[in-house]
Amino acid sequence: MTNRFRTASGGRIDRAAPLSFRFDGQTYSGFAGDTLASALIANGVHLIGRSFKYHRPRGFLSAGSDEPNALVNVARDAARAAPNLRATQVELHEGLKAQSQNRWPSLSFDAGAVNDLASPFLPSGFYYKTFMWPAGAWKRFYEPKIRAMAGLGVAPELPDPDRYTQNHAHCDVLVVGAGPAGLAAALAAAESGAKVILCDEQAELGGSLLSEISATIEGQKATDWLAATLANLAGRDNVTLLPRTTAFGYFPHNLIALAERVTDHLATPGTALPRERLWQVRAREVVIAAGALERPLVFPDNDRPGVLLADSARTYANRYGAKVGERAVIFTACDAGYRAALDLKAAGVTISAIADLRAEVSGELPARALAAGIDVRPSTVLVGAKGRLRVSSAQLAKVKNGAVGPTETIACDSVLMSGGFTPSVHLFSQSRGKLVWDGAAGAYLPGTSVERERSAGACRGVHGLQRVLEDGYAQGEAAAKASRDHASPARGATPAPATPSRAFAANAEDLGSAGFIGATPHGRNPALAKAFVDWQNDVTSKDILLATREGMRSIEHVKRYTTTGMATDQGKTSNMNTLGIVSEALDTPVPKIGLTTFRPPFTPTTFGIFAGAARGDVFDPLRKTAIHDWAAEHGAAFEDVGNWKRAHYFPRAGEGGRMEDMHAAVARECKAVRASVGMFDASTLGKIEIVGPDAAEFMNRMYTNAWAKLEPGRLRYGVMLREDGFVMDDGVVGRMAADRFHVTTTTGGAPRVLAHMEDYLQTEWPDLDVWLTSTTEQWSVIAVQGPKAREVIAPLIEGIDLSKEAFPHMCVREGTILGVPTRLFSVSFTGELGFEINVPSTYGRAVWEAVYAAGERFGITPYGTETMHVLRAEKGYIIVGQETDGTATPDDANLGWAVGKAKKDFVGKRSLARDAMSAPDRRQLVGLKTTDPKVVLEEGAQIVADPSAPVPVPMLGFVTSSYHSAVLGRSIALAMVKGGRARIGQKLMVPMPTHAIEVEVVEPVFYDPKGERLNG
Amino acid sequence: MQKFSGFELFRRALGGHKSWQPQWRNPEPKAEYDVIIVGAGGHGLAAAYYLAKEHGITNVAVIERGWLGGGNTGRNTTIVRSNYLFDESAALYEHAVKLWEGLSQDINYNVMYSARGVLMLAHNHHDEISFKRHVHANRLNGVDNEWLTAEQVKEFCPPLNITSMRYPIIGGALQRRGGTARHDAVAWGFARAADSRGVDIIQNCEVTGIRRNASGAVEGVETSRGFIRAKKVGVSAAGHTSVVMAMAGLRMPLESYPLQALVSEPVKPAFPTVVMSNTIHAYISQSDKGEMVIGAGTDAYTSYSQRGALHITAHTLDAICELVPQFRRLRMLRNWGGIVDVTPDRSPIIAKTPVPGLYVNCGWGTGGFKATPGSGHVFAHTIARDAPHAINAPFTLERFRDGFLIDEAAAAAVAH
Amino acid sequence: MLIITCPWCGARPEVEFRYGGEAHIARPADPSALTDQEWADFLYNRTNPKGLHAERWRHIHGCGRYFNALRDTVSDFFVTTYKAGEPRPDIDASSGGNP
Amino acid sequence: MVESPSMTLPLAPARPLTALAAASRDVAAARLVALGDAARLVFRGREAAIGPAGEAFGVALPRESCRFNAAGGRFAFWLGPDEWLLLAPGAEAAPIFAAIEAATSGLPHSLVDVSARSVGIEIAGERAAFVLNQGNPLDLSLDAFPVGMCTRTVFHKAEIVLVRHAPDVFHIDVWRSFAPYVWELLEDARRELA
Repeated sequence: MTNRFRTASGGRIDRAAPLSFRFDGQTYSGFAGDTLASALIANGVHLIGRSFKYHRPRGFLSAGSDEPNALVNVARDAARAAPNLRATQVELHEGLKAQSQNRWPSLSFDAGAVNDLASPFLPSGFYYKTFMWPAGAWKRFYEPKIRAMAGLGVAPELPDPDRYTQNHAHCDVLVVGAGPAGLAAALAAAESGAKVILCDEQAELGGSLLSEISATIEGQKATDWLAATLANLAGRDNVTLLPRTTAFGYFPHNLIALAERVTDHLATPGTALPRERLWQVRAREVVIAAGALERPLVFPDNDRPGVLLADSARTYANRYGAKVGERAVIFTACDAGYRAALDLKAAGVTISAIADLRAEVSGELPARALAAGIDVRPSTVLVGAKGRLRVSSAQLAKVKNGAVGPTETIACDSVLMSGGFTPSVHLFSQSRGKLVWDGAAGAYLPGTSVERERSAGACRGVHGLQRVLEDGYAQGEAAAKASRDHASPARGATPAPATPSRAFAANAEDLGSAGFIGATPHGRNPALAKAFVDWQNDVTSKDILLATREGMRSIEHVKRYTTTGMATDQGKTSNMNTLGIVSEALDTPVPKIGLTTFRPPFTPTTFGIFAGAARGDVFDPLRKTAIHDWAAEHGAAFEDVGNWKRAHYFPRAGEGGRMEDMHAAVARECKAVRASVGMFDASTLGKIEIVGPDAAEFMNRMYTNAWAKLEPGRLRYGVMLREDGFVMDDGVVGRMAADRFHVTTTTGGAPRVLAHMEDYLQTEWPDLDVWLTSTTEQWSVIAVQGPKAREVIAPLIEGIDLSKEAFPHMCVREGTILGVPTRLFSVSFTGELGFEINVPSTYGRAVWEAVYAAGERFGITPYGTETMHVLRAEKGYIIVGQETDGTATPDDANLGWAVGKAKKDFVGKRSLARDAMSAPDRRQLVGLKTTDPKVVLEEGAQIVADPSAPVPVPMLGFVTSSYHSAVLGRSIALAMVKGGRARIGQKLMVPMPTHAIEVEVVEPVFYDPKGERLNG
Repeated sequence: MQKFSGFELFRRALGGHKSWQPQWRNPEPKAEYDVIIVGAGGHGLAAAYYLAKEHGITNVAVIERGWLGGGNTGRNTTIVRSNYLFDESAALYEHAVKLWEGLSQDINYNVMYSARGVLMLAHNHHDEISFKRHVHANRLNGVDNEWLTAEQVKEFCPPLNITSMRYPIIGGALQRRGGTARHDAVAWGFARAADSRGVDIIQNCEVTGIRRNASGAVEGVETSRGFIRAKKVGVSAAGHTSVVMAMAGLRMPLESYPLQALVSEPVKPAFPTVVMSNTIHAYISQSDKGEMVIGAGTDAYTSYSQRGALHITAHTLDAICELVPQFRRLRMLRNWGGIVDVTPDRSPIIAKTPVPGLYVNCGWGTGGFKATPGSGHVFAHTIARDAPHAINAPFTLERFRDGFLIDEAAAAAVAH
Repeated sequence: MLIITCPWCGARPEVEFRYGGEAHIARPADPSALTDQEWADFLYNRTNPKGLHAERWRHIHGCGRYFNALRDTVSDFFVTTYKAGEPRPDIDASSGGNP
Repeated sequence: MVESPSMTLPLAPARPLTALAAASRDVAAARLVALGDAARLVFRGREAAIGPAGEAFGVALPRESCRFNAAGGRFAFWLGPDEWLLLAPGAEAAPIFAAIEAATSGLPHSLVDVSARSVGIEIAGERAAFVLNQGNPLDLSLDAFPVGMCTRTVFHKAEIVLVRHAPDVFHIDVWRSFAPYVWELLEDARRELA
């Protein structure tokens, strides 16, 4: 198709590079350098979307990131669909496919538009006032209807295959915005040697200069100066230029988050590059040069397709060579309307009239408009516009002493409006700087800085190209100087310079700070006129007046009640006009109304860049022991325990080649350990080496047990409490020497225990001569358990007398195993004779394999965590975190014996003396046997005396561990039961949803209660 | 109070909605009230409403530093559930859920209570035991909660990824009566209903001191708009509780942390329920407007700054993208922070204090919204009767002295 | 992500640190001599100020040391950091954010 | 790299990065190398023990924060005010351990052999810092992180010790079970480099 609305020449598009693209299934053409918006406009397409609530037809409002209407879905393929992208920011590439949203069946005929007819009954907050009857209908009926209507685009349905990366960067000066102020700031900072990052959200750096056709800087055309300046900056080692990069968040201590769009503009992006990149920039100094946003005027029918911001229309013409129409009416409250009129006229657009809200029209631009023969009408407002899918006429009327006169209708295909410019203070406000109302400028401007930041140019109310350049340069220079004076960004700001340090010769129209805030008068029946304040959310001036009528006085209340400013543009086009309307309605000056908070992100930011590379296997560290691969090669099933993957069980092919299920594998593994020997990878246990002359004293303070008398070469089971008296961790501790302990912790508890110990050691007892070193990963731990354990390892061990007499239960010896140094523990978590072979991890697998080979003649059976759990439960050994839950005392867990009663103090001791800790109904560890031995209780099931009691049924406790014991031929369970030890012998019930299970409370040791097997 | 209904909406539409009156007055503070509530969040407004409705105490002021509902009420992710483990907690939160179920009709304001279900994901055996313990205890306490297998999780919430992830989902606990409500409507609805019963809601009025008489009892509060007399003062100031209680000389077992939340751009319905994962730290639901509402745990350090760190948000979203990988291309629209007051056992304090006439409702941590009506209801009882309701009797300050903690966090979060 | 000045390693990003709660709450020398209320004060009650807060941090992914900091909990700016065992510096928040 | 002491034993050592390193792509701008075995000891102690420990090791223990000393192919990394990581590539830990213990006998200290606890990774090339900065938040410019600096820090969700040996040469020392995670994320960060 032809570009009927292209200018004859000019613009920054590459007319030698035509591109073909599709919108709503239709093929169009554009040029390299176009946005989707400019290309559609060049094709005469203005109908681009439907509004959120009333489904009104909408066209482009702006040419930038403030666009509220032109939201489209762009999809490279089914998995790469992105909803809600602004067509004004989507760069055209060959083959681009875009779809309009929030319409059915089509954009030009949308069934949802029935809402527009019903709009009198759907004012702001209508949903708070109705849909309440009958009770329950909200969830079943009304809410699904409302939900289906709401939402704009369609969420992607397939996992996003693209990559996102993150990068931390540091610089002396970060400049946000590469318009004239930002460029000058970057130049000044770069020239003084500072390390500079300059970013801009647009594809091209240059900001407003990209739309200039007549301005000059330093005697050159502004665009030539821009090219030269960019070349200058790009040629410097100390400057990083980041186009397509939005500074979206200002975080404490000068951390600024940037989102760089890396590949969306490429027709064939390949796989090497990420789609987007998060830059986390720690800047010593920041220069915010974010410019200003043009304000719409709030008049009836201002949402017709073809009604757009005047300066955006100028950008389409000057930068993209796209005419917004053939006949335009302009409604303005400042000189921007005239500037747009002149440039559009030059581009070949007929300017039918300029309605100026101001009574006094003077100055250079209006004079040039008059000279160009344009019909200029002071004290004139637009009171309406016609045209459903495209504006076809505008109604103008004179305003005199506040009264609106008769209307005149002027045919047109576009209406350009300008209410003036709002400084873009978003990032400044995010930095927690206080905004100050400037009555003369009619705007909120940056006040005192909190962070090490300064604003430059239009975003702080400076206007006129020359002053903007000079301000930018001065701020950039000052920022560079400040960055040299202070080392850390974690400090407050220094004041902005007052005087420019370099003069720029620039020639361009100065639009001044004139403008209008609020709704313009229209004299029409207010019930029938819709003057939009927030386009996307369909908030009209009426809605805001209704909110104030209903008592919403805070601007936050007005915002939340009407949803103005809460659309995907976050109020960029609506906030100031809302303030103006509220101010008038409450007869309160704007600065007294307050301002809604500017929150990150500045523009919507892809989830993917926050997640970055963290996905799948590298979502979190995936920790494997040195023996992991052997287990995997031998068919182990694994389970997640913290970051670790642990072998859960080792299924084997049974009869007929079928793989065992977990129960069969665990039964086999358990029997093997009890009958002969098994081996288990216990490497994930936490280990801490505690060394120093005061090691025993430190142990005494940290654990409930007494340690002073533990001889070197002996092991002891230790219990650690939190200061509040509850069990925190447990583990076997070996005394290697008078001044050296080898401490083990639970798998998940390792970092917590070390941190807990360091806390006390460093902050409470720094006088103790003792040091802690994590050795978790130094040692692989191979548990060899079962009556044949000694026979299995004996041939491999050198330097240790393994005889019962020389090496009884709970001892540690150092020697070698096949030449590898080992710390050999005689310890059991199974109740059988057992050893734990600690070897340096590098040899963990080799030693494991050697033990496996040596055990073959005994049928040695590798077993996993599930068998370990069953075996220890048969013995009544607790697992911290399973039997205990952070609310159990040592006595609750039958560990009272491990508490050194004679010790004057240890961490947690004082808390044990509180009333609650010895209350008679505390839950205590017991065993449970189901009356029916085949029934295995559910872990987590509750225990009651009378399951038929009325709700709430009094509960006595719960099942903590429950298994089928193959060795005992029945089920077993451990439980925490109120006053449990006194209930031994009682029958209780475990109620399930459909029935209750009878259990007997028993001692929590089911197997070898005398512990005779421990010694083999 | 003007009645809200579809008919009224229709009727007044014909008049261009000109006849709607303010939903609440904007009164000047009186010299004296029977009860002053400090803090016009959901909890404080609910307490004022129930004081008037249930106890006939209408000479009540709710004093608010900023604008009503502007604290955590207007900043939270609006999840409502009651499947707590311990009897005391279950009773408290279930009390609230029962009130939620009839709240729109009771206060004649559609709070959009949406019982779309709250699904808590289990990623490992420890989660499974913990959730099953909750499920069984809840059933016996009359609270709905059920265990779902991984397949049932997927069926109930099809957008979830349950297998191809670092910590595959092995099941979940579902409370079908749980869901969400519209946070602003809760504040506004209670404000309107309380106001209509005579309660003065005084916004932009900061409490600067608590005046006590010679015997130590409360006499009233100093405010930025002058002294206001009252023999009973109920503090319902969330993250600022420590600050207000310090005015009465009390040091509290509280720390205030930043809690962040965020929403995506609105999209068509794509997520049917509320999903929470404690293991990978994130939760998500979709608002009626279409935004994905997302949150996680608190930031690491105490703060009143009402904002948090970027890396916390990043970790929240890496968890969400792991759970729902098709949402990677969605975009964050808004990110904000609140200040949550956290107790050592993660359970609230709703109680009398050592100061006669001073009552406190605090320590809701990250989960206060769900309790709003129930909390206000029992707090009103505590103030009116100078004695706790049976439901909040265990939630005392003294439990920290005596050791009778209600430690939901410990019971759920200890990994092995 | 805050920048925290470790007394040994200098200014480093927050992710290297672990927050340690209110500072200068020494563990009583003889806990058994305390009443339950006194013990609860030590265990649980916190100043939780809105403003300057003396707090503990540990440079856990750095030098591993615990140290103390004065931070304004409204702005999150640090006034100073100092080594464990040193007394709280006698400065107020208004002295500005210059460590 | 250096011959491993394992060659003297009948059992074969196994290291966590062998397979990943074998499959790794050569990227000149950021080369990745899995370093060989080394003796690693953590020395902690009071003032009196610090000098003798360094003498026995053959490298004076640096007293300046976040700096390392090197001599005779051995390295002493400052990790904390009373903590050093002693690294001797290719060496056996036992004789070094014995020598330091002998020199510091009676002086309050702690010496722990952690040779197998971690593994080394070298990342070298002009984009090495860029690759590291995708998971590490430190300023890796030469001003802020000069040659001769070492520190514990983080890489994504793993703790590492990061060392700069030359402007374009960094070493990472990372606990063995975290090493594949770190390696894979370094690989991911290198994907966009030719």
